[in-house]
Amino acid sequence: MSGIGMPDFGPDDHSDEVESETESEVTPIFELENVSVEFEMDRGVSRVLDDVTFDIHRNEVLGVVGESGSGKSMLASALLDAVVDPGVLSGDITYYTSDERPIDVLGLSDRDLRKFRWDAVSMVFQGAMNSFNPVMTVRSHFKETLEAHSAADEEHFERVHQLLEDLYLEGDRVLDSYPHELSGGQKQRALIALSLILRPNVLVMDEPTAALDLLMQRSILSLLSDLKEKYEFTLVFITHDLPLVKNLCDRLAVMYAFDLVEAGPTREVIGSADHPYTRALLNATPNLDTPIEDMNSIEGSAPDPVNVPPGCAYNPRCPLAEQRCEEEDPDLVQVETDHWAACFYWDDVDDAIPINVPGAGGETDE
Amino acid sequence: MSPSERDIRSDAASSQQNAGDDADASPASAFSSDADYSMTRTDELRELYDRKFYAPLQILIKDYRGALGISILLLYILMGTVGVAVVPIPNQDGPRMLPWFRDLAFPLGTDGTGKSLLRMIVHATPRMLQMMLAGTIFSLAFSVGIGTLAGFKRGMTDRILMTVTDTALNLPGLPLLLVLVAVLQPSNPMVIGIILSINGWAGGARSLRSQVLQLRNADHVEASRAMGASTGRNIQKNVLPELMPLIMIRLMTTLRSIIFAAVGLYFLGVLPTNDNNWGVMLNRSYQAVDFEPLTNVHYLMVPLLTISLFGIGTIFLAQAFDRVFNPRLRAKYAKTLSGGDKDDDADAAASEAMLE
Amino acid sequence: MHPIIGRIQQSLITLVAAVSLGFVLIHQLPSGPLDILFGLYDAQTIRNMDPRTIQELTKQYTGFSSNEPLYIQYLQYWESLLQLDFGTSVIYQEPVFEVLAPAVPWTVLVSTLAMVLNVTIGVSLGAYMAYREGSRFDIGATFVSVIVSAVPYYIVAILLLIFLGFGTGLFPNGGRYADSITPGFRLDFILSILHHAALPVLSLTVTSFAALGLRAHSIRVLGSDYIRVARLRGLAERRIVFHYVLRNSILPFYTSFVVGLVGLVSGSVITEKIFQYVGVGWYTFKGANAGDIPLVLGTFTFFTFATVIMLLVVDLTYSYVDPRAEGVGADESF
Amino acid sequence: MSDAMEGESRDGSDTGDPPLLELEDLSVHFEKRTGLNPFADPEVVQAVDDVSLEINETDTVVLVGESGSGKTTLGKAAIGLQRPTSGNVRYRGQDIWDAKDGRGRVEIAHREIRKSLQIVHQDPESALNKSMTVFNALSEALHLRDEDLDSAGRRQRIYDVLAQVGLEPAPDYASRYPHQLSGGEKQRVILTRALLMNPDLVLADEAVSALDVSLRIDMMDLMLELQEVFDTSYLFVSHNLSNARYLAERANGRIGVMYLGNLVELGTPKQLIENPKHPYTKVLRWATPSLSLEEDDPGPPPVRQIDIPDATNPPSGCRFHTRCPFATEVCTQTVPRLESADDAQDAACFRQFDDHDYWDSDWLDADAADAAAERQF
Repeated sequence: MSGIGMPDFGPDDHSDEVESETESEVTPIFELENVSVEFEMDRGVSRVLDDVTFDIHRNEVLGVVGESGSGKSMLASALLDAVVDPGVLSGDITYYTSDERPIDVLGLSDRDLRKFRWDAVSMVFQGAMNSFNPVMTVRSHFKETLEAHSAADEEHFERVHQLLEDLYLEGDRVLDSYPHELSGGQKQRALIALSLILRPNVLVMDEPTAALDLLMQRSILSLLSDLKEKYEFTLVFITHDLPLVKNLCDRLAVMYAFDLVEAGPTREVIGSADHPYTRALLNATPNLDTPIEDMNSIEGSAPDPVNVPPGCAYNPRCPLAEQRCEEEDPDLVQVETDHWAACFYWDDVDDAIPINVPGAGGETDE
Repeated sequence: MSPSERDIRSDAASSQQNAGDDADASPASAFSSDADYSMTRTDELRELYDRKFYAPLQILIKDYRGALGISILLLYILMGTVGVAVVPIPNQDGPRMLPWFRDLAFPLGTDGTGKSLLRMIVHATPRMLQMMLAGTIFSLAFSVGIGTLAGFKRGMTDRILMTVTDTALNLPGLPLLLVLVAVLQPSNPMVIGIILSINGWAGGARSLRSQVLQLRNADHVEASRAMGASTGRNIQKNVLPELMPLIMIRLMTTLRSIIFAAVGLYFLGVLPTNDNNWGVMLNRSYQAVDFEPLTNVHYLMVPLLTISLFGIGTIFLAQAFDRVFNPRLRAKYAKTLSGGDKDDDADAAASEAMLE
Repeated sequence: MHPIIGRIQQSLITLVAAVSLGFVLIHQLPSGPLDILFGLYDAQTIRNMDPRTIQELTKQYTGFSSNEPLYIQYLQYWESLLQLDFGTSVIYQEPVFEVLAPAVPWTVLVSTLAMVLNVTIGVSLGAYMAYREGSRFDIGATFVSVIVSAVPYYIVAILLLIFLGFGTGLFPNGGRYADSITPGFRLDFILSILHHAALPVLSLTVTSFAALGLRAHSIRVLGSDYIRVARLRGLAERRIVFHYVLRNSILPFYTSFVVGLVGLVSGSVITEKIFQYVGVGWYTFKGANAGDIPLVLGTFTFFTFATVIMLLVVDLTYSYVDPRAEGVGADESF
Repeated sequence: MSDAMEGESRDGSDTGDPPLLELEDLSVHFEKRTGLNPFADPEVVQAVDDVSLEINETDTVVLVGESGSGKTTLGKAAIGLQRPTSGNVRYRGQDIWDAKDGRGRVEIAHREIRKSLQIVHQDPESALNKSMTVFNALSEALHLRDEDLDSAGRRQRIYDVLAQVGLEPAPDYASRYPHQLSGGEKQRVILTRALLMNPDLVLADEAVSALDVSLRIDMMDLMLELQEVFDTSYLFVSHNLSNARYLAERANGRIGVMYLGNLVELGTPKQLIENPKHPYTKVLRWATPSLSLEEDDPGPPPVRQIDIPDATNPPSGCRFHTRCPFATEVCTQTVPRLESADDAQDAACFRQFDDHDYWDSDWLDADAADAAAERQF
């Protein structure tokens, strides 16, 4: 599947003379090419990640949005080459170090991979409840991680306390307690600290706040944007809750049926989404602003990984579906400077499915 | 107006004190469905047979352990019932210490007094079966009864029952049996069976109780309590079916422990015995084996293999039962169950789990 | 700590239950406590004994005089027990305590060695099988474990005795130590003890073969999130196996391990008979065989006491192993 | 789709006969036995603390609050699954626990009450018995309602209701095991089972939060449609204000906000969303993310403390005073009553009375109060 080709910094309508400045600003930190994950089932091969081609920009906050069963968690594991057995990860993932040196992640030896993980890219799982070893104190988790990366020096231990403080946690009390003695919110924040102690360049978070309360979720998110400023890392935030990440994310990538269907700046993806599924999702998400008459759910259900409908996976549920949609699987097409959508009829989406979100409108050139 | 529609609304109306004026506000058309599916009585019976008997048997046979386990147990049961009638009573008419597979008349050879080993083995089985039967029923009744009651009732009853269970659990098995047998001198196999499992039920009670504790606050148990189901019905409908795998495996362990304990006591010569049985044969045979050259080994091997084979049979069956009670497999093998568009089986569900 | 108090309470209840059972059983004898005398004197002499000597004799053998009201007898029974007077053995004509006391250390030696062996082999084998799950080693080891747990321990003892004892002469055919060596705290004596204890210990280890249980728990632990996160954090495999897999699979295994231990202690009766190993188990066999009620009751009380002590020790260490511990009494599923 | 019934919200029982369900000063406390020593008196968790609430016929009340606020415990106490420590629960005037224990003159038999109060759980996985087909699960409901239907009639009734909730073709779904259904399908079966009991009140304990986003509205619409057909009231429990607002507004019902066992505000969705009175409702409002592009960054959490206090020894007076930016000395002493200073919604906060001595007692944290005030909070 030809994606958007080379990660070109193609002519964007920003003025060109500030080339270097925009240059460094938009360099990718991760480049994914035809990344797929397949599971061998006796009823056939199930592709839980279907040929994803996408770039993640340095120091951006990227929101990966998708419903359960859309393959978004698999994308997160792929970034760390940590797909659960017996999954087979294929395609190539290139990571660019701070001095622009490309690293082929899938080609790393086990030793290098162990060094790469948590040092360059670290991850926070959804189930904070059991990400800690129940019979060890929180302190020994930090100590053993630092030792594993031969960074068990005073400076790092000092940073642990600093991190915990930034996350509104009293250092020593939390460090000396066992995981079962902490509340859900405290455990999740301690886990975030644990994932940041080696100053990774990329932090991947898979639904980190799903199990928490509203107030705790919102507070952790506002903490995250402060942390990102202070510790300068790229944040990949994976969730099913679109409104939650609206203010946090610079860009949004929408996943459906194990592939990327739309990606672009947050305001564009919400304000003028160009893919029918994104629009349907926006109209189906309960929130306080849209009048209730305009809210309606999406007919049908997401496809099963073993039998994904031919052509565009969304065609059975799409009001715009045509003959072509049932035969060809559309690639990501550039609809704006940094805005892609995988749909043949993206430009007449506007009048077919209006977005009932206040402030959203048909304006396409933002 | 299709029958079903009137039926629903009249039904809804009857529960309303003030019959709402909703005669004309009939629910939207999506509600009326005139499909009527009548199923004859035989269909229902066939479905019941299919799901309760045919599918589990299918699963059992398909798994090599299940097939092996069942055939071993059947062998022993047949030996104890049909075998006894067919095989004549052992008498000392054969040559002494004839090795096995030498003479067709004495396929397993003979013992020191010329008795055919095969006949002795066969004729010892009925007493063993009776012991197993009595002991297992007693032990399971206590395990399930006390385990479920303690798990469900909580509070004082739970504490008392658990103290009794822990006491039975902590008493050393064999010495307790020896004391009981030495004093009571039992001879009827049923009584011996019960004595042998006097504290065997405790392990089962404890594991069943913890399973019931988990089930007790499962949502579907609470939902059926909300629907007015009595505790008894709740246990019978929601708790017991989920306990079946544990009960079956506990049944197999009990069978094994009773036979091993019985043979042990016979081996020690503590149980009164006039006729032959496996324990006595074991006791006499292991002293008769000598080495240069290796002779009389058959005399030891026959009882030894008989006992071990039984043990292996129970373990294979226990492992197979684990699969029988897995609803996924039940659906796959039952003929009358439609797979529906989610023609699902263990793998697809596994892949679903992987998506999360 | 609450669980420990609960545990001690449970141990006392078990002891009282065992002793009371003994007391009740004596009265279940065909002609009550007198029955023991029939084993010693012929009916004739008993008939013309005056009642007082009969009381004396029964008191000597059972620890209580049978003409008192029941509850007095019960108190006397306890009183004599607490003074370590378990009555007199019929076949050895000595106080049961004297008969058993020298035999206790031997049984304790064998049981403890078997327990230690069981833990080390069972745990490490189980963990390794889980770690190499699905490999040829795992499948082979699981099959062997299944066979071993399907065969009663005394059959394993017999096979060991025949093939390693009579057959190859590698190990002695029985007894506690070589007759040629005079007991004393010397190396050769200790070696001889260990040499003689080897086979009984090995066969007892089989009684509660823990590998299968631990393997199942380890597999479940290996699948959990914190293992995956530990690997992502780049922890060395060795650390993960010991601090994560073993530490967490020991816990549920602990409770099923306890049941195995109780089996192990009571298994010594048959094992000591097979290996002519004169310990408490041996006397139990002798007493049961000859219908020597006081002796058998004495051994039963010893075994109960030993089991209870062992469970207390296990429970104390358990709460140390698991910080969330509520003690073994917690309703962990087996 | 029949639209929401007109008429002002029916919280006042105007027709004289007692409301469908009435909770009066209801409290539910749990004893937590700590492991230290058996003789020390156990810690008491005050899950629910003297809550009063009335629910009428075909009414809809949505309880919102963080986990640990006692909303689920209150729900279960309301439908008689949880025995209250004090206060009482009356079904059409009859105290349900008196009926169960047979105390006093029992007008409505406990069997009758039990059947008319049903529950729909959150997690579809554990709310259905795995080794029971859908048909058996539903016929269990009919059996317990002692329907005198023969097996053909029962089968017909089940197929009709399955079709009604959109599970077609009914015989196919009826013969399936739970593992052969999707999350949404399982939730519909669970709803069907509750409705087959023809209940007067259904407690929906977070019934939609386990579903995919795109299915939630579908499920809530279905519940409201069936409310018409089965004339049942809903007591909905949710930690998500958006779901609560959608349901309450569609069904013209009320929203109740729970905090640490107390009911702190009760009113229509419009009142609570547009001008909430209690500071905690405002915090919940802040915490609910909005899709609108006009609303910019919400800023840091407007509370003095993120973590919820321990429920075993809750703060004195108004329990929110440890986190409330506007808390003053008075808030720590007296417990505010759930009442209204005007004809708008009831709230348990002194700020609604401008003559209350709250205004002249000093702030617990002055700059927190200024920061919050400046953000027109």
